[in-house]
Amino acid sequence: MSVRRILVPTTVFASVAAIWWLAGRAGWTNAYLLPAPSAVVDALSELTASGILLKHTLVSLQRVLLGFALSVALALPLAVLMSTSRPCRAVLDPLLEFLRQVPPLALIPLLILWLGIGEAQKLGIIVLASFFPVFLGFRGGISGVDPKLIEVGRIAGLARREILWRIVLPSALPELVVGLRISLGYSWRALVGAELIASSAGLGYMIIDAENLARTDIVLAGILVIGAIGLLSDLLLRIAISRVFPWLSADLEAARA
Amino acid sequence: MSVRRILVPTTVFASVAAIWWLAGRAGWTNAYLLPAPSAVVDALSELTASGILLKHTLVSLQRVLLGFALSVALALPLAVLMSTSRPCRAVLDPLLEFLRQVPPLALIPLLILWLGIGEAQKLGIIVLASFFPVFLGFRGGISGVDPKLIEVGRIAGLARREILWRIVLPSALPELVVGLRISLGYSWRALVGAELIASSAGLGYMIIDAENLARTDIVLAGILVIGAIGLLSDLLLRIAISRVFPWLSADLEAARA
Amino acid sequence: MSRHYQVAGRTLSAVDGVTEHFPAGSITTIVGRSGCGKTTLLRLLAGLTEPSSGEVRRDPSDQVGVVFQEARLMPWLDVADNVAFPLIGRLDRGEVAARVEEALMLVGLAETRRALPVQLSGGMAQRVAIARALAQQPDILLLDEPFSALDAFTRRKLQRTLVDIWQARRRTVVLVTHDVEEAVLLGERVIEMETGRVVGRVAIDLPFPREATDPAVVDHRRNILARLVGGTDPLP
Amino acid sequence: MSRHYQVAGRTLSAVDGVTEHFPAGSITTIVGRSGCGKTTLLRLLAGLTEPSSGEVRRDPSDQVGVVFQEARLMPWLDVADNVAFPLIGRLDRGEVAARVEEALMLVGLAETRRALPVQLSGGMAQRVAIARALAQQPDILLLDEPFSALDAFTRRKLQRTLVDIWQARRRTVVLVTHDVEEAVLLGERVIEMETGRVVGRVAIDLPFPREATDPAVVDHRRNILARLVGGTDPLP
Amino acid sequence: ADPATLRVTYVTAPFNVPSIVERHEGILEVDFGAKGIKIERPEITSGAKQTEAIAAGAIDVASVLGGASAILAKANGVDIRVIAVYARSPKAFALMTRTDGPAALADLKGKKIAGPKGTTLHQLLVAALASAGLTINDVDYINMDLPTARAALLSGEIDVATLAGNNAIAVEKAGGKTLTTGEGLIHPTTVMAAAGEFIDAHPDLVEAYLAAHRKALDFLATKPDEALKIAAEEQKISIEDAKAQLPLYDFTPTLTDADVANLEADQTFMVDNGMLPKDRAIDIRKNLVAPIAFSTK
Ligand SMILES: Nc1ncnc2c1ncn2[C@@H]1O[C@H](COP(=O)(O)OP(=O)(O)OP(=O)(O)O)[C@@H](O)[C@H]1O
Ligand SMILES: Nc1ncnc2c1ncn2[C@@H]1O[C@H](COP(=O)(O)OP(=O)(O)OP(=O)(O)O)[C@@H](O)[C@H]1O
Ligand SMILES: [Mg+2]
Ligand SMILES: [Mg+2]
Repeated sequence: MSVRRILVPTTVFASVAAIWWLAGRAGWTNAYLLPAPSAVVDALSELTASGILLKHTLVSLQRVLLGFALSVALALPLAVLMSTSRPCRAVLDPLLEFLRQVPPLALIPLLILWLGIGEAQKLGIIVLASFFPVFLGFRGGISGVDPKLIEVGRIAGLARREILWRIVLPSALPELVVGLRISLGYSWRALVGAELIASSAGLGYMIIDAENLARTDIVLAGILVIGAIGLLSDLLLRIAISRVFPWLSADLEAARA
Repeated sequence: MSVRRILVPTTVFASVAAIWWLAGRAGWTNAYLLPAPSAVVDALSELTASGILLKHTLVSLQRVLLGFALSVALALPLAVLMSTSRPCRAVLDPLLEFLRQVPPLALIPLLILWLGIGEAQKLGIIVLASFFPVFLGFRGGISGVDPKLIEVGRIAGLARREILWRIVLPSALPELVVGLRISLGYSWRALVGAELIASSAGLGYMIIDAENLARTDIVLAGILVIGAIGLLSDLLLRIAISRVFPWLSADLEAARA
Repeated sequence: MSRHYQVAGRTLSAVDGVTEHFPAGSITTIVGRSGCGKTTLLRLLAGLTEPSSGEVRRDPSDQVGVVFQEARLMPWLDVADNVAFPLIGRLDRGEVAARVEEALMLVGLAETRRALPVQLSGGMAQRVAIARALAQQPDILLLDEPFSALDAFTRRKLQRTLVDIWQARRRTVVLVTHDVEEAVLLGERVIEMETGRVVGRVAIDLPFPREATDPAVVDHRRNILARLVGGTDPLP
Repeated sequence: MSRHYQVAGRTLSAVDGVTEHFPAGSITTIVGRSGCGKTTLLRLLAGLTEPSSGEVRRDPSDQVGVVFQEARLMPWLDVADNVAFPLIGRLDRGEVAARVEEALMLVGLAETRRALPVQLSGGMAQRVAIARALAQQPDILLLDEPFSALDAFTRRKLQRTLVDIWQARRRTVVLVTHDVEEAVLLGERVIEMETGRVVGRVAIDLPFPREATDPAVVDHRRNILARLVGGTDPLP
Repeated sequence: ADPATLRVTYVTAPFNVPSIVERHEGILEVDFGAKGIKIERPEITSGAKQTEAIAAGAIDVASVLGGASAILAKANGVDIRVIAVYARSPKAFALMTRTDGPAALADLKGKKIAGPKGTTLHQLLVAALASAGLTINDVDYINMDLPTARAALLSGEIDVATLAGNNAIAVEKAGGKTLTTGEGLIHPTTVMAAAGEFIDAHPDLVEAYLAAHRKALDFLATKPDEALKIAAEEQKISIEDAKAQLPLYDFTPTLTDADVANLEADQTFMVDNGMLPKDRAIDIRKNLVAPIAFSTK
């Protein structure tokens, strides 16, 4: 199983690379817009050798993890608050619902006003992109909790907080995990937008810069790196979750199995 | 209830506008980056009067709805396919997981290569932004279906397709709805990115253009319009869902109540 | 036929080397202590669980109906739609409605046809599940403690209903129960189980419908009970 | 005290003008047909449902324990953790473990402590729910058909266990059952319900433990059953 | 009191050799370090975003800003003023096409042309079309940023792109050709600008900044080969390409009356094309330019 888990995706990616190479050879694609795999590999190894790739990756990794952590740290209590308190919901719901629809790229001027052009602005973009899936996923999970189990908690004399921790959270976990995974994905996806302004490092910056310098091979290398790290971080997230909440792993397996 | 439903959000938004106005008067904010509400209202009424706003709105509305519909039309069968067929999962999962992490803005050169610079490219960006929440939400919903109910279907002699339609879909619906709502939101959010290139109409284009022309009042007007239409479309989606699946409305209410 | 489970790292034989023939058209009841494998045996018969070893042979064209130990209603369907659930798509509307009406009548829930599962009492939900299986009119009817949540009156009425239906249609019926009296009242044959094995088969050669007060019934009941309870008999 | 529900557009009185006193330290049983309002009454007593009119008065410091009609186990906790669930955070680890062990022993599931709820049979799950309530050692214990999924042997054993515990600790116990014999065996008083109303109260003045064969028990049982079943008696 | 840090945007495109040299040599660090002031150089290439950052007080000096961006920002209420010219470079802007594309400006009728609207390149296109007796309505003009326009041109999605800097070189290398440059058609001017508040509060720092810029220009004049090497490395292009680009730029910082006239022409263009409401138009000399711009050497 474990071997297949690695073998199958590897085969899949290898096949894609082969098709990509063939398409280039056969002249179906434009070599400028989609350079051959070999050119991308060259760019990658050059970037790796010079240490530039590592630098950009570390900067972006830190931004993504921080932004994602911020999103989660905001979303979880807010979801709980809004699921339990009617006045909070009445006030916050319209505002969040509004914000949820607005393109983060359109908000950049306001973000500059409020957060400046430093790290805070970049985190702001990532948070805007990744907040809602985990927030809405968790709220959905909370509203889907079996009220019969909550009654068990009430009878056991559990305080609200305990009911939350010991019944609602475990019950809502499968949906929360879906939300977390979508959010983490969107954190990575927000990188280019986040590093559009006033960056001098980061994979998003590297891609934008390469695009400005007409280096599509570097653009593609950046895409590959982000995709791969994203895959890896998703995997780590899933492993972490199945460590902390072992009874879920069956569920997660079912989702993949 | 119905009155409160309109009254409370209205009050909330009115308060925000009041704070915004006061902050401007008190000089806490920069009048260029955050023009006074009156300036935005002026811009809005001017855009409305000239018919420009309506034109942009209609173009964007069409793009968003088409892109969202495409996402849903792709995501639902794919989620079913991948939940039921192991080989499909083995092949598609790595590819989709990879794609899920990649910033759509970085893919623009490739999208131009594959989809050109016309409408298809814009829809492509919207689909990239909105595909995954509904896809992953539905898969999560499918994997959370009570196997006891599936057994009832098997005993009733239902075919796979029927089990899907009559047990899995209704059971997974609450999570699917969360996914749909997140997706619709991301469709709106993708507008600026989608209309970044080769557009001459659309609310995203209007915002970009206004920003380039230093017309922050129009940028804010655009944000307000997108937010408002997004809110409205979310409301319509919820109404449509509770019409088609009446037993869910209780759930939806619980989520908001 | 056997079925093993892995529980907390150990192997557990829920059903262990059972060989049993259920003749077509017969009505058999199964009794045994909690956890002895009755439900697992029924699931094997229904084809819901694969045997770890051995096999279940039956006419593949036979339709199977099951009343599960829990009600298992679709929460999004009302009572009537839950009963109609297995019929939709295989019978035309009129016939579905007629069968649903008849089944709800039999279980005494005609009044409640528009209630949702959350609005039902425990016994009502169980009766909806029974109605669903009856409306299906299956060739093989498997019932897992179908009357456990019912009061004496309702239970007795439904026992009679079941016997009536069986006598009229002569389908194969297997019923699991923890009520030995019920096993004797309903079974042509009572199978006794203990920790995964069949430990006794009692043919009950009495005409239907049977009365609980019939001395022969009382006799059978006492004997089976004595065996079930074992040496340390805490029961009458 | 009353409790009304809206079902499919009509108002239904699940409990309708019930005034009842449950003395501290007493054990009361409630019988009645399926859907007559037993569970609703118990939920009102437990404070899980607000009365539509009237009120429930009890010492607010009294701890309440409930065995629900369904097992209601946390699917992510194993048997022992489910039993420990109400105790965690209010007793220290050692005491929790001791109480869990004792309660699992009482319901005969000491061997199964590491199994997950999905791995339990119906009767086993019900016994875990009973163990959970017993381990809590509440001042008021409410049980809703707690033995319905159990075979005669296990049921009889647990009935005795319940009486023993009650005699030793003298807490207030209210038990809903559809088994009239059980009601007579366990209740100082049997309350008869019909469509939301209390229609009879029978004091059972017999010493504990009682035997089902005791003629006085048999007599009470016959009388209550006759009233329950009404004019058209289909029962012995 | 002096601020703790001076925040200057760093912009390398299209071919800003003085900025590249200045950072490489750390001239600002040396000059301002003496005053105890640190330097921050956020990279913000978009003109609109630079003026937003000025409005937000997030930067002090926009080191390279299109004249049009400065005018638009000022006209719409940003407190911004020009402190010097950065470069004049009509030849750096070009209309480009593929080898199989239209051969002359007159052939542009009905063609698909892409480039960033509202910029110098837009102006170039209008002027070029006018020289061939055409108007913008005779072509299919599509809004696009430079890298995208370049990509679209090379993938055959469009017939002509308006390009500058590296993007123009890249197209040339990929077999593209130049239809016309801006020479004789437009007078693109990039400027240095600062927040008005900053200019008023710290005139000495503005002077010091311009002095540092002068040092970079001197470096370029005295050691052109070294400067080109630095620039080529930073821009990831060959020395030959860099050498070819240098003559396209006039980096003299002093603002002349001709420059003011060119900026005024820019404003007129924007008003005429509906990019700036007429009632918001400003007096360039009075409102936009800080006096120091005329006197800087
Ligand atoms: N899915 C499962 N996984 C692991 N063990 C199981 C599973 N299902 C049943 N078992 C075990 O198999 C044994 C028999 O269970 P079964 O449900 O057949 O009992 P039963 O006779 O129906 O009991 P009851 O009268 O309590 O319903 C039990 O020990 C139970 O724990
Ligand atoms: N949440 C609810 N919403 C609407 N109606 C309800 C609800 N709960 C119970 N009822 C109705 O109230 C009546 C009494 O239900 P209750 O559960 O108290 O019956 P019961 O005596 O416990 O029956 P059983 O022996 O079958 O468990 C039933 O008609 C039932 O349909
Ligand atoms: Mg069972
Ligand atoms: Mg009940």
